Amino acid sequence: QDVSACLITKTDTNPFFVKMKEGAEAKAAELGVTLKSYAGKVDGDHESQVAAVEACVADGAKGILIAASDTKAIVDSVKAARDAGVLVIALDTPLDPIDSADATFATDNFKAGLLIGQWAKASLGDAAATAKIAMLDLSISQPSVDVLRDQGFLTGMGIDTVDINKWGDETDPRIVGNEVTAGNEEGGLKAMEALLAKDPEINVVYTINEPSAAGAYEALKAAGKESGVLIVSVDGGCPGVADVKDGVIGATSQQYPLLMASLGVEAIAKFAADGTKPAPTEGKDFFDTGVALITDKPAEGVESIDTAKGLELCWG
Amino acid sequence: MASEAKAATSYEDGLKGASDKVAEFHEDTSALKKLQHWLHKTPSAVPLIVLVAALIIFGVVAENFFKAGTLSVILQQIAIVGILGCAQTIVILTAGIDLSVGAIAVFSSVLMGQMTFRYGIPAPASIAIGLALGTAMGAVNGWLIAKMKLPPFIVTLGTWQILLASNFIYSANETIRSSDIEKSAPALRFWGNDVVFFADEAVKNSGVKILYAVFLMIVLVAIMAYVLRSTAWGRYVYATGDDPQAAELAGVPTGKVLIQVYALAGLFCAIAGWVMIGRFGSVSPTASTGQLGNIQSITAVVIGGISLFGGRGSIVGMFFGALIVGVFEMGLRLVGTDPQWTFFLIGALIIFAVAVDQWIRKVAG
Amino acid sequence: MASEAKAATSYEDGLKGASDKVAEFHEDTSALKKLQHWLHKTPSAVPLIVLVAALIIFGVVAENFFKAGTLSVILQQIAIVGILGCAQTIVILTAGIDLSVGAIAVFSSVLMGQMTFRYGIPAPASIAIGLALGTAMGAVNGWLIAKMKLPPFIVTLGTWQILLASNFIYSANETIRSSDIEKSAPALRFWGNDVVFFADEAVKNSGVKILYAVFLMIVLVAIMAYVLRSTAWGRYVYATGDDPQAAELAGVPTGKVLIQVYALAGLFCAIAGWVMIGRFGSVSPTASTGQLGNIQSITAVVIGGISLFGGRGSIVGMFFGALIVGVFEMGLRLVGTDPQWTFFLIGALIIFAVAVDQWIRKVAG
Amino acid sequence: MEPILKGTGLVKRYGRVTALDHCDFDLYPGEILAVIGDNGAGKSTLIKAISGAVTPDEGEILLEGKPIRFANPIEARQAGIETVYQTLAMSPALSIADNLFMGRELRKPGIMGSVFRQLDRPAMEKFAREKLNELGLMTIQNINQAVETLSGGQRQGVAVARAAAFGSKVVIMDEPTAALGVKESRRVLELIQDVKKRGLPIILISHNMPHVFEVADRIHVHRLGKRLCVIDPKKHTMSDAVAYMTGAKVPDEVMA
Amino acid sequence: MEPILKGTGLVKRYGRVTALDHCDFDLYPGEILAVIGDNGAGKSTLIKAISGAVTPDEGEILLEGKPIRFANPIEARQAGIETVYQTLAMSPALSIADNLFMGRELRKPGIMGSVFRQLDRPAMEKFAREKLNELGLMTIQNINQAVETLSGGQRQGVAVARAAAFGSKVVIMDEPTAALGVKESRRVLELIQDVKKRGLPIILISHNMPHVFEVADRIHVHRLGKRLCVIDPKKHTMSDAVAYMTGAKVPDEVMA
Ligand SMILES: Nc1ncnc2c1ncn2[C@@H]1O[C@H](COP(=O)(O)OP(=O)(O)OP(=O)(O)O)[C@@H](O)[C@H]1O
Ligand SMILES: Nc1ncnc2c1ncn2[C@@H]1O[C@H](COP(=O)(O)OP(=O)(O)OP(=O)(O)O)[C@@H](O)[C@H]1O
Ligand SMILES: [Mg+2]
Ligand SMILES: [Mg+2]
Repeated sequence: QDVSACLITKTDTNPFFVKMKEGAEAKAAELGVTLKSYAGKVDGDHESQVAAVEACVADGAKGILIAASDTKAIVDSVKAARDAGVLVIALDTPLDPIDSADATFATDNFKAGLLIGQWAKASLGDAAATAKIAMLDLSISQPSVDVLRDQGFLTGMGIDTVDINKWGDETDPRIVGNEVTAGNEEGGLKAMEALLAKDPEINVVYTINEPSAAGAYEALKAAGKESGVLIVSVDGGCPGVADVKDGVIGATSQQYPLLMASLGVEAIAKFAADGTKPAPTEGKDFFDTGVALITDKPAEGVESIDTAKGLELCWG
Repeated sequence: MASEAKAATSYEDGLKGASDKVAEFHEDTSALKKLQHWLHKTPSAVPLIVLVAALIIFGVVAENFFKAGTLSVILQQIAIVGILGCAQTIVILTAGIDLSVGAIAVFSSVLMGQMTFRYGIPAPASIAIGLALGTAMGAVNGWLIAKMKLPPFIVTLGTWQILLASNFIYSANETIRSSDIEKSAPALRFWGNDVVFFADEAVKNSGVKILYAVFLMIVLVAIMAYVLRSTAWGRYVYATGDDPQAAELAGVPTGKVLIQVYALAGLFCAIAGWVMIGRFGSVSPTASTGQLGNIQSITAVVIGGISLFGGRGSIVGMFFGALIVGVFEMGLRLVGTDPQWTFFLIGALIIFAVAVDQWIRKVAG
Repeated sequence: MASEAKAATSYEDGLKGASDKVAEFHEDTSALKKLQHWLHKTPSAVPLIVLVAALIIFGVVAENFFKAGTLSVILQQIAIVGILGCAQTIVILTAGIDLSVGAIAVFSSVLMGQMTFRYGIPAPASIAIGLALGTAMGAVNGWLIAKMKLPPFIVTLGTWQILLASNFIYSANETIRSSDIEKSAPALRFWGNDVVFFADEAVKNSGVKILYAVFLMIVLVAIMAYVLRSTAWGRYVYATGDDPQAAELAGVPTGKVLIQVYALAGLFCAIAGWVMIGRFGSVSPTASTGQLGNIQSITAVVIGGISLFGGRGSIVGMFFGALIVGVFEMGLRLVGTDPQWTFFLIGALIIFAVAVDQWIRKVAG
Repeated sequence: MEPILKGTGLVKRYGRVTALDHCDFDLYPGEILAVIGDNGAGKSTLIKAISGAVTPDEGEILLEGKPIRFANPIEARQAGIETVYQTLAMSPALSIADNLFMGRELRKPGIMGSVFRQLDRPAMEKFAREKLNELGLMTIQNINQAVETLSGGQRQGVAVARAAAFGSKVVIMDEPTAALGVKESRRVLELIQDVKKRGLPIILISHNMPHVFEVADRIHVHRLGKRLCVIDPKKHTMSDAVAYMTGAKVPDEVMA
Repeated sequence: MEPILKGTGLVKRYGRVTALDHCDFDLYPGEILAVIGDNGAGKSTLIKAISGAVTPDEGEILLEGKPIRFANPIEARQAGIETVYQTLAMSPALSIADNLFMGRELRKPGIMGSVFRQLDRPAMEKFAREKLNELGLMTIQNINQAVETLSGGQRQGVAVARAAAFGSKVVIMDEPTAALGVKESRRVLELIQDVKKRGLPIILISHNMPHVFEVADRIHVHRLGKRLCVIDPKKHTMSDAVAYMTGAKVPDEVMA
C-alpha cells in the first residue's frame, strides 16, 4: 500500500539541505515511499514550513520529516499534524520542547561549534589569549543554527558568550567583529574584506559553513594573508572537506544530513507498516547522528578524524 | 470696442436652431460585446476567471485537492497575505508601494507579545498598543511621502530595513512559545480559533475548520471594497493615485489622504501581526513575512488586476489574486512539485495572469 | 465667406509693429542663486555632496578609514552593484524597474561556469555564451514589457523567480570551486586580477590593489554617461521614460527602445556575473546577489538621484549612490556597529540621502 | 469701491525665469475682469498665485481687504475662489460626476450618509447632468464615463461646469474656451454672464479678443510678467488692446 | 485630380462609443483642408486614424492611390505625414531642441557622428532657434529649456514648428492655435500658408471660424462621427458652416 511522506527543510538552496533531500529521495525510492519535499524560502522562514505541514496533512501523508527553521514557532502546527495521526520527526534541529516531535534525528550544532572552538584554541596554544577573531555568521535574523554554532565555537575558545541565545553581544576584545554572510561565498568574501579593513591582524576566522569559509579565504588570499590565519567551519560537505585537505580551511565539524534523512524515511516506513515509533539514542532525548571534527592538523585533547576519512563520510 | 466685438462674432448666428440632442451613435449590442464591456467594467472579473480555471485544473490534476479540508487550509494560508494585501491595495491605488508591510506586521506581533510577556501588560492592552504602534509606523511612512515628498519605494525600502532590524534588536531574536501564550495570554491567539462546519460528532477532528482569521480577512476586504467604492474618501484615494497634481488642484487634500492611507495600511499590517500570533501560535521575530510579506502582497495585488501606476483596480481583485497564489501553491504541493519548481511556476503564473488580464482588456477595449 | 473672415479678424491690425525681442526678465545673479541653479541642472551633484560628507564624517569617526587600502576595498565591494546599477539605471530611466538583475547575473555566472566545467567548452567561448544568454534573458523581459504591454515590475518579479529557480535547478546547487577555476579556466576569473599602485618592492603585500573589475565598472559608467547624454538613442531612453505616449507620437520607436534597454541591461548583468566569478573566485548559484542584487542596485540608483518615475537623472549619480552605500557600510563596520544596527542605519541612510536630495532641489527650485 | 481681490507687488520666479515681476492686480465686486497677454506673459502664473496653486515669492494678496495666503488650492476653494486651470485638473480614470464633485461630495441622507458615509450617487449624477446640459455638452452620452474617454473640448466643458457650479466669491477661468467649439464657446460665454448676474466677479483669461471685448467690464493687459495697464473695452478698440499686449504701442493712460 | 490622401468607410469604436462611423475623407494635393465640427464629433479620432496613432477598426486609407496601414505614428512620419496632436506629444523633461528633433536627430559630421554617434547639438540648437523665430515665439529665452517649463502657448508653438519644419507629404494640425495668443496665432496662419506655398497639402482642425475661412481651400464638416458635407469657403458663409456642423441646418449639396 502507498506510503507517502514529506520532507520539509529550512531552505532548498543551502547544499546541506539539498543533499539531505537527495539522501531522503534515494532512501524513499528504495523503500517504495512517495516523498514530497518542501522548504522555507529564506533562512528562518517558519511560515512556509507551517504551510508545508498543513499541505502534507491535507495530502494524507503518513509522516513528516522537518528541519525546523524556528524550533519554537513550528510547535503548534506540528501538534496539529500529530493530532491528525501523522508521524513527525525533527531532523537536524530538535524542536523546543523536544518532545513536540515524535522523534528527533539531529546533530548537535552547539557541539559542532564547540569542537572547532576547542580545536582552534588548542592549535593556537598560548596565542589563543591574544587571538584576533573574525565571526562570520549567517543572517541578522539569527536562526537557531546560527546561534548554536557561533556560541558553541566561542565556548570552545573559552570566550564568555554573555547571552548564549544570541550572538553579537560578546564583549571579549579578541572578537574583531560579527558579520553576516548568508552562508555563501559572496557573503563570506565581503564580510572578510570588511573585517580585514577593520583589523588587518585577524588570525582566526569562524565561519557558519564551508561556502562562506571559501569566500573568506579568497579575501584573505587577496590581502596576502592566507597563510597565517586559521579558518574553522561547520558542515563537512565534500567540497568543504576538500578545502580542509587543501589547507583552505583548518578544521571543520562534519555533520551527516544524509544519515538523518535516510533514518527518517526508514522510521516513517516502519511506522506506516506497524505503527512503531523510533527510539532516541540512549542517554539522550534524541537520536544523535553525530558530529566529527575533520582536520589534517590534529590538536591535542580534541578528537578528530583526517580528511581521507572525512572524504569517505562527506555528503556531496 | 464691444460693438466691434459683436460684429466679429456675427457668424455665430448660425447657431440658431442648433441640435440639442445627445449624439446617438450606433451601438453594438451582441452578447460578445456585452461580455467584453462587462469585463472591461469589472476589474476583478479577470482574476476570478483565472482563479476558477486554476481550481478546475488542480481539481483534475491533484487528488486530495477538492476536499473541503484542503480548501479551508488554502483559505487559512492566505489569511495573512490577504490582510497585508488590503494594506498594499490602498497604497498601490495611490500610485505608491509599501515594502514595509511585512516588517510592520512582524514587528507589531513582536511588540504585542513582548508587551505582555516582558512588561506584564494585560494582553488586550498589549494588542491595542501593538495596533497603535503599527498605525504609527505606517503614519511615519505616510508623513515622509506626503510632507517630505519622498518616493514611496524609497521610504518604505528604508523603513522596511529599519523596522526589521528594530524587530530583531528589540526581540533579541527570541521566540515566545505557544504554550506560554496559551497559558497566560489567550487574547493574543484570538484569531487562531476556529469554527467547525459539517462536524460529525462521533468522529474526532472531523468537519471543516475555518479560522476566525479567514472571516476577518473577508470582512476587511468587504469593508474596504465599500469604503473605496462608496465613500468620498475612497474617491480621493483613487484620484490621488490617478493624477496627484490634478487631484490637488481639484480640491483633494492629497497630503492628508496619503498620510491616512499609509497609516491605515500600518493598522492593517498590525492586525495581520495579531493574526499571525493566532495562526502560528507563537510570536516569532524571524517570521518570513517580515522579509517576504511585501513581495507576496504585491503579487496578490497585481495578479488581482490593480495597476501599479495607481488609480485603477478593485480590492476584490486583490482577494482573488491572493487566492490564486494560494491555490497554486497548495495545488503544486499536492502534485508533489519540488520547491524550486514551485517557485519557478509561481513566477510564470505572475506573468501569465497579468498577460491574460492585459489580453482580455485589449480584446474588450 | 473669406471676406467676412477678414473682417472678423481686422483687430489683428494692432499687431503691426509688435515687439520682436526676446522677453528680458530680471535675473538674479548672486553666487547663491548660481549655485542653486547649478545644483538644479546637475542631478549628480547632490549625491556627490552626500558622498563627500560621508567620507569626511567617517574619516573623522573611524580610524583605519582613510587608508588607501580601505578605500580600494570599498571600490571593489561596490564593483558588482555598480555594474548592476548601470543596468538598473537605463531601465529606471525608461520608467521601468528590473527586479531580475541579480538573478540574471548569478544565472549567467553559473552558465559560464557550467559551460566550461560540465560541457568542456573553452572558457572564452563559455563567457561569450553566458553574455549572450544574459542578453537574451533581458530581451525576454523587454519583449514582455514592450510587446505584451505588461508592467515592468510584474514581468521582472516573475522572471526573477523563474531565473533564480532555473539557476538552482540547473546548477543542482553545486558550487564550482575556486581552485578548479584557477587551474583550468583562468579567463573566467579575469576581472579578479588587480593592478598594484604605490607598491614598495621590499615589502610583501604593500601598495594599493585595484581590481580590474573596478576599472571595468568605471569604464561602463563613463560609456553609458556618454551614450545617454550625447546620442540619439540616449535621448530616446529619456523620452520613453518621460512620457511614453508623447514619445511614441513624436516618433520614438518606444517598443524597440524598451526591448533594447532591457536586453542591454541583461548584458550588463551577465557582465556582472562574469565579474562575480573573478571577484569571488568560485561560481556559486547561492550568491546573495541573486536575491539582493535588485534592491541593492535600486538603492544605488535612487540615492543617486534618479527618478523612479523615469526620464530624470544621470548615471553618474548612480555611481555616487553606490559609493555612498559602500562608504556607509564600510564606515559603520569600522566604527564597530553590530550587523543588525548596520542594517538599521543603512535603512535610515536611504531615506536621509533622498530627503537631502529633495531638500536641496526644493531650495534650489 | 473696494476691490474684492487685490494683489500688490507679486513676484514668482521659476529658477532663472521671473514669471511674475512685481505684478499688481485688482478685481472689483460683480465685474468680469479679462486678463490678456502674449503667450508666456505670466497670466497663468498670476492666477495660480491667487488661487493657491503656487505660492508667490513676494507680494501680498487681499481678499475683501484681508490679507490671505493660501497654502494650497483647497484653502482657496474654501475661501470661495473657484478656478478652471489651463491644465483642467481632472482625474482621468474617474467619472465625470466624480470629477465634478471632487472634494465636496454629496452624502446619502440619514444614517447611510452620516455614519456609513455613503455617497449619494443618484443625486450627484442628476446634478452633473443638469450642469452639463446648461453648457450644451450634449455629445456626452454617459455621466459615468471616465474623463479620459472625453474629447479635449468635452473635458474643458466639464471643468468650466465645475467652477461655475461651485464658486461662491470669485470664479477664475484660464482660457476656458480654448478647446471649445463655436456652440460650446457661446454657452460658456452665456454661463459667464449668468455667473456675473449671480453677483460673482469673474477673472477670465482668454486669447479670443472678440469674446473678451464682448463680456469683459475691464481688461487687464499683462506684459512681461506684470500689469501693463487696465483698459475699458468700451473706450478702446480690440486693435488697441492687441497693440498694447504685444508691445506694438505703449498705452498713455495707466488705469481704466 | 486624384486625392493625395483618401479615406473610405473609416470606423473606430471605443468600447461602446463609435467615434468614427463610416467616415469618408479626401485631401487633394496642395490644398488646405479645414475640418470643423462640434466637440466630440470625432475630428481628432479621424486624424489619429490617418496618422497611425490609432488603428481604424474598418475602412481603408489611400496615400497617393496606394492603400496604407500605419501601425504607429513613426511609419506615418516616414511616409511623410507630419502631425501636430491636440495633446502636443512632447517629452516634458527634455529640452525644446531635443523635442524638435525627436526621432530625426542630427549627428556630428565625421567619425564622431558615424562611429560614436554623437549628436550635433550646436546645429540642432541653431535650427530650433530659427524655426521658433519664424513663429515669433520670442518669449522663449533658452532653447535648452525643458518643455515642461514652457507656458501652454509656448508648447503649442514648439509642436507647430516641428510639424512645419519636417513634413514632406502632408501636414496635419489638430487645433494648432487653440492655446496661442493673437500674435502667435497669426504667425501660425502665416506658417500654414508658407507650407502650402511649398506645395504641401495641410489638414487643419480648428474651432476658429474666421481663421478657417481665411486660409482653407475646402472645409470638411464633421458631425456625429462622419463627414456631413464639404463646403467651399468662398461660396458659403461662416454662419452656414456653423449651422451645418451644429445640426441647425441640413446642407442640400453634399460636396464642394
Ligand atoms: N514650472 C515652471 N518652471 C519654469 N518656468 C515656468 C514654469 N511655469 C511657467 N514657467 C515660465 O513662466 C513664464 C510664464 O508662464 P505662464 O504659464 O504664466 O504664461 P501664460 O501667460 O499663461 O501663457 P499662455 O498664454 O501661453 O498660457 C513662461 O515664460 C514660462 O516659460
Ligand atoms: N480613448 C478613448 N476612449 C473612449 N472614448 C473615446 C476615447 N477617445 C475619444 N473618445 C470618444 O470619441 C468621441 C470623439 O472624440 P474626438 O477626440 O475624436 O473628438 P473631437 O472631434 O476631436 O473633439 P474636440 O473638438 O473636442 O477635440 C468622443 O465622444 C469621445 O468621448
Ligand atoms: Mg497660461
Ligand atoms: Mg479633438
